[in-house]
Amino acid sequence: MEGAASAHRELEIEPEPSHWQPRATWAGVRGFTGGAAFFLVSFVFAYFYLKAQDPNSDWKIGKVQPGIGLGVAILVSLLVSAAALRIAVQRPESTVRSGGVALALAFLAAVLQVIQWTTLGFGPASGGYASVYVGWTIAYTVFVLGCCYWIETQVATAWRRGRDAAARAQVSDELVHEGLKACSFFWNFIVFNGLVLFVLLYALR
Amino acid sequence: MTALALPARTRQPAWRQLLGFNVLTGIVLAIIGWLIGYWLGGRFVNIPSLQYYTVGTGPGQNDISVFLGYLLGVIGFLAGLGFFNYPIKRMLGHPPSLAEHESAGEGWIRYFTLCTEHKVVAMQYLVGIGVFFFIGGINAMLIRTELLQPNVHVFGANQYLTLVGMHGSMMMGMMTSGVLGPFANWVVPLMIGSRRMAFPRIESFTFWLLMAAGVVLMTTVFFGGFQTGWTGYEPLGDQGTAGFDAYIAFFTLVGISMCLLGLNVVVTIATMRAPGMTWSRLPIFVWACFATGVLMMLAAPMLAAALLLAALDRTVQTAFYIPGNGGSSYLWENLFWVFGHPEVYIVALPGFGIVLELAPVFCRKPLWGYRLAVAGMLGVGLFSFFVWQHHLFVSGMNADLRPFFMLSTELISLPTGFIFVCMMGTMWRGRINYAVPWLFCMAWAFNFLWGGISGVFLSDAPSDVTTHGSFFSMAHFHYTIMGGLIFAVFAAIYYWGPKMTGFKFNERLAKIHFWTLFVFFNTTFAPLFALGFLGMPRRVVTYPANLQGLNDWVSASAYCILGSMCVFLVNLIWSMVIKREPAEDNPWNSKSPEFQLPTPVPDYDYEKLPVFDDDPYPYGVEVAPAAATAGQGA
Amino acid sequence: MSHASRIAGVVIGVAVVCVLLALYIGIYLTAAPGAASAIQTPAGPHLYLATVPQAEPGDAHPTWVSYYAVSPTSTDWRHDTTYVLPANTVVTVTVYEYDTQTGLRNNFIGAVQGTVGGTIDLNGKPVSYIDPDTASHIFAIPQLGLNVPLEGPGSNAHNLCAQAPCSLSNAHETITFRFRTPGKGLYRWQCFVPCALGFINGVGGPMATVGYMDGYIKVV
Amino acid sequence: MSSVNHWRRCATLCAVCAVVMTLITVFLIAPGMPPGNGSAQASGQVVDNTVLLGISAFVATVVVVYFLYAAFAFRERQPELALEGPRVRGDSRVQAWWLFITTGIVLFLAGYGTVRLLEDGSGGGQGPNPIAAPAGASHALQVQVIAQQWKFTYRWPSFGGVETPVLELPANTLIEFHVTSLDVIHSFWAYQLGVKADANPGFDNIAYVQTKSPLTFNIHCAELCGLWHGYMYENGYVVPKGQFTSWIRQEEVRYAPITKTLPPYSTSYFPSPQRRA
Repeated sequence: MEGAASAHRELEIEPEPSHWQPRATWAGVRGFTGGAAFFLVSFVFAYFYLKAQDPNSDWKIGKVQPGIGLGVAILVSLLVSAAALRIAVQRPESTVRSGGVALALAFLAAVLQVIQWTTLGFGPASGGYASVYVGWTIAYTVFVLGCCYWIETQVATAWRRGRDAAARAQVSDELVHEGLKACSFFWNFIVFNGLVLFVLLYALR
Repeated sequence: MTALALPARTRQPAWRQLLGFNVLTGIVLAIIGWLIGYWLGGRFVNIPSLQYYTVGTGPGQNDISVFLGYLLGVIGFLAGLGFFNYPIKRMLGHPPSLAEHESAGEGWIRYFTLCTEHKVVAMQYLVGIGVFFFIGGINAMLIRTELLQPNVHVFGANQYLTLVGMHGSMMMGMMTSGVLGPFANWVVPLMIGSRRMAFPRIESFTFWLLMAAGVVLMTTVFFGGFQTGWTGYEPLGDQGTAGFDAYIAFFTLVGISMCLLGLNVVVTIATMRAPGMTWSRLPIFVWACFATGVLMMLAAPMLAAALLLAALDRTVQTAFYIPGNGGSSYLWENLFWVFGHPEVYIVALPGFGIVLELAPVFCRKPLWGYRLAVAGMLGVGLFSFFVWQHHLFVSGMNADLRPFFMLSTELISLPTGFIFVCMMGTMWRGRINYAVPWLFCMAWAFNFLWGGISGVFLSDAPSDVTTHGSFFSMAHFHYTIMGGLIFAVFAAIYYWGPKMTGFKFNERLAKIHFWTLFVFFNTTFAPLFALGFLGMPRRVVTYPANLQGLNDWVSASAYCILGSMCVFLVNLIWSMVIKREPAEDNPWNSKSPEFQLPTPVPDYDYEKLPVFDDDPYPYGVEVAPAAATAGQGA
Repeated sequence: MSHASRIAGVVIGVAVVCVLLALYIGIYLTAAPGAASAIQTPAGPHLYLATVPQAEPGDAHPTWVSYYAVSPTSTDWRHDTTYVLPANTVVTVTVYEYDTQTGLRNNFIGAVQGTVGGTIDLNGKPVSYIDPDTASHIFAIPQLGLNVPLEGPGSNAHNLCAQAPCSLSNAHETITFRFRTPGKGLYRWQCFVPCALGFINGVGGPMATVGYMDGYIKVV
Repeated sequence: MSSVNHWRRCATLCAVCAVVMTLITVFLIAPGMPPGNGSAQASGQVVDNTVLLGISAFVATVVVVYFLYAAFAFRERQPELALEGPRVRGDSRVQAWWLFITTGIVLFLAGYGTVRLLEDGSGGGQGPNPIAAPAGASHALQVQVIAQQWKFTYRWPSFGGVETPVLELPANTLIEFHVTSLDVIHSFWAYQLGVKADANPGFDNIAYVQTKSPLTFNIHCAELCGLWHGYMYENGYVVPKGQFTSWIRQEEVRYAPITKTLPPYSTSYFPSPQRRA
């Protein structure tokens, strides 16, 4: 009887607190960064482990030197891209422009990496260093491309909100901005990894 | 931005519901994707600028093809389920939203779709993982069949090793989510008053990815299987046939799924607690899920990375695991066990949580030593990252660190001991109700005790010399995982199952299931300790003739476990399909919030967000010490 | 749903599971290469084998190196790797070696062990070891201590056989050896030469698959 | 029945049972513990196992008896009434004692294990630079164990680098095994000698064992190494010193031609070709 009665009763479902989702976004990106850190640190570990063990002296077989020019170009575009996204976070009204720059440079970094692979002059089989180089850059580029997508969604969201009041009304500014901050946080982390990668694979070698 | 309030769609005829984004479309697209990927892989080999990367692709086996097939197959599957609709919308600038297929008006079809309702995903998990648990179990039976005779082979040596690998991978890969998938997704939001998980779409994603992974693993039989067992040691894996690609793809997908599942649980618990639900009021099961989630989130990516290296070795000719070409077999052992040991506790911790969660309900007392239990769970989680090299005591790697790893491994028994003392304290002067869930908890304590005690022999480097890699270690981890996790899962199934499904289990059959499982579990695995001590290595297809008696006993006993599981299946089908009795709202007189809701729990869970103002276990009566024992009678 | 249709659903479900299980066991798990017996000759049982760089075109793995059971004149090629031999008997084995030289991973395996007299007949000449670099395959039964290195024709030899079946007109070497079988039981044999083309270090693939470079000796 | 009564009864029961069980295990079960008396290291492991077994039996019995006692003493005869027990949320004294005792046991185990391990290496593989070498290790007889799919061969640097297909060891001698592999990871397990050392390709893994009187021992591969892992077993022999010397001389002569083709003795081997053919 009670069940029948409640079925006819108009349900008034109390909405969840509006701060939950932004907080979840904040915590989620930090947790995911932790996971990604453990993923990427595996390559750092492989780098030092193989370099240190190397029982057969084949850390490098033959001339194994990736082009430093492209390496620097990749690093610079990553750093500038991260900075551009930081600017978008600081000044949300510039998200479309700064975010666009960040997106373009992030994508450029991925393209340059692809060019680097095809012009390496050595293959993955040329010893431990070559393996780490190829493996790490592949994993890294996957992350860069993933971030490209993420930045793109932030830019697109900002762009649509800028020209469509209805879209703006759907979700709070707070949530959108939290999403952008999360994106920037993760992208900064990935770029930091790019810096580590550059130091180990290009600068130290 | 609420998770709720999608208007119920008008019902469509059944056949019409089959069209659209659901698992059927997913399967079709998966097959198409596989074929495209396989074909593409064949083309890559002939591209001149990629010659450095494809030079070693030998005749008759193109691993690039196989991997691309799996990749595009899984992408196709997810696309068919509709997982890319929302990301594409986001690319077009549409705002974030959370809900999909949530309304009960969509009927049964939502169980076969991307559904963001947490209770639906939990049921998907329960059934999906159950199916793979069954497959893994069948493989175990076949292993025991092969071991009936020392040197007469029912199956070939290839197939035997594939069976061993499939059983191990299926159990370790799929069952890792065996508690967090079904029970955390179902219970945690209700316990903390949040109505949903933090990322409902990711919640669904983890489930479907796991299912895709299970199928991928099974396809290994079409590529010659894999001979490495679930640990996939290199460079044995590197030299495997394409069947090993299935193993890599499987565990990578599992790793992604695990990481995201853990992340989701952790974020939900951390940020979406209803008013008044402070950290010190969290039910102990939620704490267990939190600790497990952290481990999953951080450890699983290591596995994904290790597998990526293996995949690169097999496709683009890197040499991470190939000694003599710059690689090292120890690299895999390190990366794998840095994941692998937390993984063991990922499997054990939720069991701790279930047992301690049920203890107050069935002992009718507050949880004894709540803070100690929390410390135990977090301690186990923390320590588990510092013990991995006890798997490698005789490997010759970092031998000077053996005393440290011996110490850290033995220290991890301290927080595990906290769990025991909390359970023991809760039982003391309780009023213990031996309902089926509690029977399973008691059995958990018994089994896990032996698991822990036998672990001492493995953590002690001198005695590990004999026990390492033998049936002793195999018996040890079956005591902790099967005797621990699986018993706890069954406790959870009998405890929360009626609430989740809306029907009662037949209690008589449930008791038969319990007693047969408990007895036959112990008669199966206790002799394995002896076999290990007598010198039988793991994963062997043949063994000395003098060990046949014990092996036959174990096999016979293992078949009895199958029989016991069949009792469970019969009970399930009987109670669900044949003679369905609706479950009560609160069959156990539990004071946990989820049992205060009607059965079945409505889609919106709580009409008003609950407010918590007491600790989670308000059991027991405040009485003077002298009167406390009154009523214990005679 | 009616009661009857529910029960029907359960029955169908159970039936499907049973069928799938039967297929799994029947098609995959119990699949094994066929068995070949030694030929009875006045001098005792005689087993004729051949090795080829690639199995037949219709094989499951046509690019894999493999052993075959053949007739005394290298005809009648059967892809069998379980060899049935009588117990406690001196058995003669002749191997037609069509595959080219690969070289050993562990040169010590180039020593002949466990044969009658400690030697083998390589093209009619008795030898007790071969140059490890000329090894094409090994026929070894480690449980019996039997180890027979099989020298292969050089890669520049005339008229090399690329794929099974091969005939005696192809370049080949003939190795004959005799060993004493033990009591009844199942034993395994294998190859030790890293001959698996396309697999890391030359091991794996055919080297690790029963039916190619591995098999059983069934002593009856 | 008072609560004091429960405590005392349970504690007495636990203590009595634990002592009895410990005595039973130490004196009845432990003497049969593996791996037997085949070598100094094996005997040492038996001692270790006895100590561990004794402690385990004590702890396990206490816990099991406690559980059984609580399970029977506090069972509810009328669960449908859902009567509740006392609202006790913990007892810091009990918790502190538990922590104190378990920590003590754990630290003792770790310390004991470390001392035992460092004494003579306990027969375990300890990498290329062993720290737990028994006394006189510099004069030990070196034996290289070469694992390959799926057979162990043995190389003797002090006998002209000859390689043998079977393992014979002199009695009452300190042996230094150098375990390595040519392909994948294996594990050299000489059961009765109490020796286990993983064979990693390209790496040297040293394990010591002091043989005793002559015996036949089982050698197994203890790490999954592929297809014939299960068949990778054989017998090894500890023989009187004189018999060993004549055997190894005989092998030297017999395999002289093939020994010439072997690469020079090394702690690890990297034959070419390494890459996929």
